[in-house]
Amino acid sequence: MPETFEPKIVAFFCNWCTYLAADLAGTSRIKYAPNTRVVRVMCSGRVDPQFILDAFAKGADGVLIGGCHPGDCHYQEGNYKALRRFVLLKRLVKQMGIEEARLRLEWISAAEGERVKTVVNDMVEKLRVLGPRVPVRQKEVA
Amino acid sequence: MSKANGDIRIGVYVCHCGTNISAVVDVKSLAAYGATLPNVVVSREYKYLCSDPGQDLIRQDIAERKLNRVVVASCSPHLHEQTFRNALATGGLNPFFLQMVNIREQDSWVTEDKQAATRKARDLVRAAARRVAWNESLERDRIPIHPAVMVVGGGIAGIHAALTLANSGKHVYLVEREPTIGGHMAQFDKTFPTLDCAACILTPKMSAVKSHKNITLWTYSEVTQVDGYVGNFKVKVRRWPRYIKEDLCSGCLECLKACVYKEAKFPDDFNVGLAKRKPIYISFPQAVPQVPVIDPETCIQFKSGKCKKTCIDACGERHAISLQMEEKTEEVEVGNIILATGSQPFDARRIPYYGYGVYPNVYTALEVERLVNASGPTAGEVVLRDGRTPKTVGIVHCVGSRDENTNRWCSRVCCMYSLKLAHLIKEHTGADIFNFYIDIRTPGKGFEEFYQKLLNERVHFVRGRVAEVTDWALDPTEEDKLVIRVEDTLAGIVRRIPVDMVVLATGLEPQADAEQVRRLFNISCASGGFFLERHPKLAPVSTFTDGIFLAGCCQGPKDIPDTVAQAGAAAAEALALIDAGFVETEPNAAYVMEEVCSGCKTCVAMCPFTAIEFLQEERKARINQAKCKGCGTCVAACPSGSIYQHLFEDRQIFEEIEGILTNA
Amino acid sequence: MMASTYGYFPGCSARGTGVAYEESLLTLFRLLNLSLDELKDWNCCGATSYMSIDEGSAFLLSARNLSRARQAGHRELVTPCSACYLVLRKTQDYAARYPEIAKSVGDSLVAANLPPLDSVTVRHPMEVLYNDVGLERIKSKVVRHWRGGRVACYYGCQLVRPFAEADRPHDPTRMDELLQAVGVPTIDYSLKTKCCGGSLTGTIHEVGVRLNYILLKEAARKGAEAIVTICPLCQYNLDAYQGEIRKHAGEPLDMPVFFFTQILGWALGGDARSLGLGRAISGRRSIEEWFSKHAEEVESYV
Amino acid sequence: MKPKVAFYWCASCGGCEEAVVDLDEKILDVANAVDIVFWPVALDFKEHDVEAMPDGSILASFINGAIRNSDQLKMAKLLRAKSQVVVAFGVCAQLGGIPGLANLSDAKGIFAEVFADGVAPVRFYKDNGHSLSLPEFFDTVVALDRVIDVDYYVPGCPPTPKIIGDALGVLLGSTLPPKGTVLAPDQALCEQCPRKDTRPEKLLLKEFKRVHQVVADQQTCLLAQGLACLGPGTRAGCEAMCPRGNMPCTGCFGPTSRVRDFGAKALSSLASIIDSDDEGEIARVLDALPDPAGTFYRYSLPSSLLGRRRME
Amino acid sequence: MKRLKAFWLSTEMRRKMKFQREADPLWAQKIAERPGCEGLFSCLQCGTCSGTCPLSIYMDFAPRRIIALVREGFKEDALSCQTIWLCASCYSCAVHCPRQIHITDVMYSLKREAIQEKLYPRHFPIPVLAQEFYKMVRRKGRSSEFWLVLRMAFRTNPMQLLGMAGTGWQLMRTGRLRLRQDRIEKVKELQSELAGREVG
Repeated sequence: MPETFEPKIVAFFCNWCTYLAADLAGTSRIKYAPNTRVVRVMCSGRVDPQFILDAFAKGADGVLIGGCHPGDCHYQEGNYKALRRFVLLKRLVKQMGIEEARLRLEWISAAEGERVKTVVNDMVEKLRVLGPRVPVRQKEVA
Repeated sequence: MSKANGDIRIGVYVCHCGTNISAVVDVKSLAAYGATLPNVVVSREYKYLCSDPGQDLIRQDIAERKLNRVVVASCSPHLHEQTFRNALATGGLNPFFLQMVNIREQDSWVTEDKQAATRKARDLVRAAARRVAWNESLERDRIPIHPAVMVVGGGIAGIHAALTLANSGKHVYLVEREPTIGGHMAQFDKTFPTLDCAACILTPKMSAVKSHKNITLWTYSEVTQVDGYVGNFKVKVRRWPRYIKEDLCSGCLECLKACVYKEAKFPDDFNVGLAKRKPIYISFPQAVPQVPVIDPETCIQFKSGKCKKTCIDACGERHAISLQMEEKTEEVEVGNIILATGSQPFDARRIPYYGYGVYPNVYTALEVERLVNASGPTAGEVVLRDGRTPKTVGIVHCVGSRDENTNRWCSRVCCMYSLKLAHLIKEHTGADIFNFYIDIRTPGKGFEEFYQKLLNERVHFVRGRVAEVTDWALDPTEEDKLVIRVEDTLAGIVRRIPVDMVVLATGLEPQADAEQVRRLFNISCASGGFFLERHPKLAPVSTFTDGIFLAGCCQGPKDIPDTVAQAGAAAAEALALIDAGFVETEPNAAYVMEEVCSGCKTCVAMCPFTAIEFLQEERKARINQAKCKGCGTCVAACPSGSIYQHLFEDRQIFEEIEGILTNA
Repeated sequence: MMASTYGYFPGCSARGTGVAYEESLLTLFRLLNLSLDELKDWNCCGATSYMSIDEGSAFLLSARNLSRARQAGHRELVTPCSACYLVLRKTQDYAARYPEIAKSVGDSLVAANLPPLDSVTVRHPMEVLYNDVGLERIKSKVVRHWRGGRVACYYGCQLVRPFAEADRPHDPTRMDELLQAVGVPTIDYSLKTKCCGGSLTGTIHEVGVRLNYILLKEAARKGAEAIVTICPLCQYNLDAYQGEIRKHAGEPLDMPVFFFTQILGWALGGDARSLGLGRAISGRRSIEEWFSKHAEEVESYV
Repeated sequence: MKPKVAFYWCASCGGCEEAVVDLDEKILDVANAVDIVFWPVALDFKEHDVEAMPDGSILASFINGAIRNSDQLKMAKLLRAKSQVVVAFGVCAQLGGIPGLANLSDAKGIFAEVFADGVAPVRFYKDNGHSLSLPEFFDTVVALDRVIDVDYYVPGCPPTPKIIGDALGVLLGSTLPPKGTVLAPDQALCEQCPRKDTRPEKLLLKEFKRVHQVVADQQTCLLAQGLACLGPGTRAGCEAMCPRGNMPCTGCFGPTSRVRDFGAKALSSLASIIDSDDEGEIARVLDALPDPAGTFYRYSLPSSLLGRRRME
Repeated sequence: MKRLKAFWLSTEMRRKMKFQREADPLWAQKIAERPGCEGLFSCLQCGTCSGTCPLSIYMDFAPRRIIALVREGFKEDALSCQTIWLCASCYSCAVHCPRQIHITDVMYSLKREAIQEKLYPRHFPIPVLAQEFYKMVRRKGRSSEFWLVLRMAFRTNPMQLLGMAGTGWQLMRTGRLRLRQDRIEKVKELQSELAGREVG
C-alpha cells in the first residue's frame, strides 16, 4: 500500500467518445494517474444510477462518467439522458453525505486524449484532499 | 455466483504485446494472479496473442481444457476484439463468451509506476473474469447493403472515388457544393514535383465523371440530412437553382457574351478575387458541367426586375435559362457514403504581423497559383497589383502551421508548393527569391530531388521563421519595399531583407463548416477539426460510423498523390461491403421482458430511433431488434428493470463493478 | 456604464519624469466626471528591474497594492504606467496559474494581516476611456478642434503584451480611435508596438537612444507631426533625447511627444497648465497652435 | 392442533397491526385456522411465554417494523428461533420503511432534533435503589432481513387486506413458494392502474408539480399531469389505491425483483423524461423535487445500496 | 574558450568547442520547472524571438541561442552573457513565439540565477541598476529615478554623469526631476514582509 492515499475511481466511459479518448491518450503515450478503472458502456445513457450507487457502496472513492459532448452523441441523445439523471443523482448523493467532487460527469470527445489526463489527474487530486471514503456498510448495527 | 450461470470454465490470457505491455505491467505475476480467480481453469501470458500461435493457444485450451469463457488482457477492444472473437468462433466457442481487458492503451501506455500499472491490470482482469461468467451465447444479425454509394465533395478525391466505384458498375451520387467539380486542384497551375500541369491531368477525369453512365452528378448542391445506418442510408440533398437547365444548356456560353454587363465587375471566387466575373458566369473554361450559373445577388433582373434579359434572347429556342427555377431537394438511398469535403486555406489575416490585407503586395500562395496559371487572371504573368514585375520575392513558410497561436499541425504540402512556386516565379520573372523556412520537409517520391534542383537554381533558403513583414524603412534601399525581418538561424544573425512581393505559404485547415458536416454524418473530429479516422494505421479511411468513409484533405492535409490513393482506398472499402452484400451487426440490442413489463411507456420516449413500439392490445412495450442501435438508454430508464441489453446486462456490469472493487 | 470611482495607482514615475501624465490624467478624468481615488501609501509595483533580482517578493510588492485596493473597497484599480499595469496583472495571472506563488504571496499577506489578493481588475486609462466612457460620449464633449497635422499613436510594448487586455497585442487601435474621436488624424504607424528600450537610455545609453531615434524617424517619415504615448517611460525616452539625436544623426528633429491624456484633455477644454503641457522638452510649441482658438464659440454649439 | 402463529411489532407506526384488524370478518377465519400464541398489541402474552416455547414450535411469525433498537433486535432473534417461517410484514420490515429515513441522521442527531433543549432520555437511570434502563438506540435503522433470516415478504404501508389474504392463502396452502419471495405480483403498479392508458406514448415533462399545488384530474395519468408518481417503478399489489384516490404513488410496495435500488431506478426513470437538454434548465425543473432522498427512498433507505447517510 | 598560441601561427586562435561534461542537464531541467519556463523544451529553434526582439541585434547570443544553450545545460554561457540583461522585457518574443514559450520569463529566471551565482558581467550597468533599484525599493518602498541613476553611475562609471547633466537640467527646468526620495509610511511593515526573502 503506497503511503500517499491512492483513490480508486470507477469510470463509466462511452464506447464512441470518452473510451476512444482514453485509447488516444494511450496511443499518444500521455501519462496520467493510474487510479481509474474503466467500465466500457456503449453510451453514457446506459449508465444506470444503480451502477454509481453500487460503486460507492462497494467502496469506490469516486465515480467518473464520460460521454460525448452535447450534440455529438453517437446515439444522438443518450448523453442528454445521462445529464438529466446526473443532475438529480448529484443532489441525492449529496444528501447521502457524499462530497460533490466524488461524482463527476465529463464530456470528452474521441479527439481529447489530453483532456482524459487533465480530468483524471484533477479528480485524483481532489479525492486525495478528501481522503478515503468510509464505506457506509462498515458503520452499522449487528 | 458462478453456478448461477452454469458450470463456468474461464481461460485468462495476458498479452505482452512485445514489450508494449510487459515493459510496464508485470505480465508473469498478472497471469499467475489470473489463475487464482474463481472459475479460472487456465491462465497464461504470451508474447503476441493476436498472432496465429497466440490464437491457437486459446483454441487449444478451449478444446483440451473445455473452456467456455475467455478473458484476453491485451489492447483496446476497438483494435482486436474482432480478432479474438474469431479465435473463439474458430475454436468452437460462441464468440461472445469473450471479455477483453484493455491493459495497453488504458494502462501500460499511460502509466509510469509499474506497480500501480500492475495493480490496475489485476483489478481489471478480476472484473473481467467476474463479468465474463455472465456473458451469454449470442448471434449476429445481417443487414443487406444497398449497392449505391454517395460521394460528398467533387475535388480530386471525390472524383477519383466516384470513378473507381462507377467503373466497377456501382451507381454513384456525386454531390458538389460549387457550380463545378474540380476543387482546389483545378485552381493550381503545375503540380509538384513533376511540374505536370494540373488541368492536363484533372480535366479528363472531370469530363469522365460527366459522361459516366453510373454517376449522377449534382453540382451546386449540398447534403442536408442523413438518416439510417450502414447498408441503407437515406440522404437528402438540397440543389440550389442555377437558373439554367442543365439538360437543355449546350454550353455555348452565348449568354455570357450577351449579358447586359459588358465588363465583368464582380469578384471572382475561383480566381480568389484577383479577377472579375459577370452575374452570369462559368467558374472556368473547363468547368464541369459546362453550364453557367446566374448569381441572383448581382443579376439586375433579380435585384430590380428591370433587365433586358439579353441572356435569354441569346439562348434562343433552347430555353435553357429559367429565372423561375427554384431550389429543390432530392432524396436517395445509398449503402455507403464517402466524404471528400476537402480543406480550406488558412486565413492569413489571422497573423497581423505578416501584413496580409494591409500591404497590397503581400499575397497568399493560392493567389499566386492563379497568377502563375496560364488560364489565370494575368494569363500566367506574375505581376504585382500595381502592374510592376517583382524583382525580389520572399516566400514565408509555415503561415498558419506549426504555430500554437493558430494551427499546431504541419500542413504537409506547403514546403513543396513553396518550392514549386519559387521555381515558377523565377521561371516567369527571373526574380531573386528567398524562402524563409523552419524545416524543409520533402519526404515524398522525387521531392528531395526537386529541393536540390531549386538550390541549384540559386533560390535563397534562409532558415528562420519570419518575425514580421513591415513597411518601415531603416535606410534608402528599403524605401517603398516590404521589409522581411528574420533571424537567419544558420548564420546566427538577424537580417532585414527588402522585397517587392511577399508570398505567404498558408497552411491547410478544416472547412469552415466541418463541424456541421461532422454532426450531419455523425462522425468524430480529431483535435484541430479534421475528420477522425477509425484507426490511424489499420483503418485510415474508415470512421467510427460504419459505412461512412473518408478521402482526401477532410481527414488531414495531404498532397494529390496521397489524396488519390486514399480516395481509391475509400472506394475499395465501400466496394468490399457492397460485394459482401451484407454487414453483421453487433448483437447488443435491448429487449423487453414482456411478461413483466407493466406498460408504463417510460422507454418509448427514450429512443431517438423509434425502435420501441407500444403494443396496443398487449399494452406492453416491444423493441424492434433491427432498429435498435444498442445504446442502452432505455435499459437505464426502465423503472421496473424490465428492459435488458445483450452484451451489457445489468448483471454483467454489476459483476464488473464488484470485481473492480473487491480488494485482492 | 461601470463604477465611476476607480482606485488609482500612480506608479513611481508619476512623481518624477512622468508628472505631466498624472496631471493630465487627473484633469481629463475630472472633465469626464470620473473620480480617481489614490491608493493610500502605495508602494513600487516590483517592476522589471526588481523582478530581475527577486521574483517572489516582486509579486508580493504587487500583491500588497492589489490587496490594499480591495481593503479600500475598490473592484477596479487604474494605473497609467504600462510597466505597473503589466506587473500588477502578471502577479494576478501567475498567482492564478501557479499554486506555489499563490501560497507564498497569500501567506505573506495574511502575516501582514492584509486581506487576501482578491478580485481587483487592473485597468489602464486608455481602455477605461474606450470601454467605460465610450467614443460617442467623448466626441460629444469636444470643445476645441484640432487644426494640426497627423500624429503617430505609439502604444509601446508592455500595455499590449501577454497579461494585458487593454487592446489587441499585434495591432492595437484604441488610442487611434480615441484621438480620431476628438478629431485628431493619426498615421498608420508600423512601429506602434515596438519597444522604446525602457531604462536602456539610462544604462546602455547609445542603444537606448538609437531605438528612440528609429521610432521618431519612422514617425516623421510617415508624415506624423507629433507622437502620442500612453506610457511615462516611452514619453520620457522619446522626448528627452531628441537634442542628442539632432547632434549625432544630424537630423532636423524636434517632434512633440504628448501623453494621449494631454490631447484628449485639451480637446475637452482643460487648460494647458493643469494638463502639464509646459513640461515638454522637445517640440515646445504652444498647444494652441494645434487646436482652434475659438474654444468658446465652439462650446456654444455643443 | 391448529398451527401456531405470532405477530410482533418492531419500529413501525402500528399501521400494520391495524391492517391485520382491517381483515374484519376474515380475521375470524384466520383465528379459526390458526392459534395465535403471541400478539402484544392484542393479546396478553409476555416475552417469557415465548422464551418458554420450544424452538421451531411456531409455524409462522409475522414481524412488522424495522430494527432500530436493541430490544427489537432481541425479539426478532427470539422469534426467529421459535418459528419455522418468518414473514417480514409490511414495508418497514421488508425495506426499512418510513423509520428508515432516520438513516439520513444518526442517534445523536435525532435526539438533538427531537428533544431539542428538553430532557434527553438516558439509557440507565438509578434513584434510591430503583433503576430503569432503556434499550440501546442504534445509529442505523435496518430492515428485518439484515438481522435475521427472513422467509417471505409482505410489502406495503400497510399491506392491503387483499395482499394479506393472498399471503395467508399461500402460506397455508400446500406448496410454499421459494424462500425470499415477495408475496405480491412482480410487475410495476401501472399494470393495475386505471389511468394506465391515459399516459401519452412519448411523455416528456417541462415541470414537476407537487400535490398541494394542483387538484389532479381524476382520470388521466398523474405523471402526465406533472405529479411525481412512482407507480412505474413500484411493485403492483395495492390495486393502485393512491392513484384511485387521486394521489400519486409514493412507492410503499417497493421495487420489483429486477431492481436492486428502488430510489436509484425511480430517480433514473423520472429524470429521464425531463424535457430539456440544458443543465441549468434541468436543474430548475428538478427544484420541484426539493428532497430527492425523501422522495425516492421514502420506504427503502435502509435497504438501498448506500443504506444510510455517511456518518461523520 | 581556450586561447592557444602555436608557434607556426602568426595570429592568435580561439578554440570553440564544448565538451559534454560541461553540460548540466539537471540545471536545464531545474530552469524548465520554474514558473513561466515550462515551454523551454518545446522550442523548435525557429528564431522568431530573435527576429522580433528589438535588442537581439546587440546581444552576444540572440534569444533563440539562449534557449538552445539553456536546454542543453550550458549554464556558464547562459548566465554570464549580456543578453539576458539587455532584455528590456517588452514581451514581443512571448506574443510571437509559435510555441507560446514565455521567453521573457526565461530571461528573468536566468537574470536571477546569474545574480545568485554571481555570474553576471561585473561592470555591466544593467545588473548594477537592477540591484540598486532592488535595494532602494526594499529600503524606501518606492524608487526615485534621480537617486537610482546617481547610484548606478557611481558603481559603474561616474564620468557618464557629465553626459547626463544636459538632460538633467532639462528635466529640472520642466519640473520633472524630483530630488526628494519618496518613502512610504508603512516602510517598516513592508520590510518585515520582505524579510527573509533577501536575494543576491
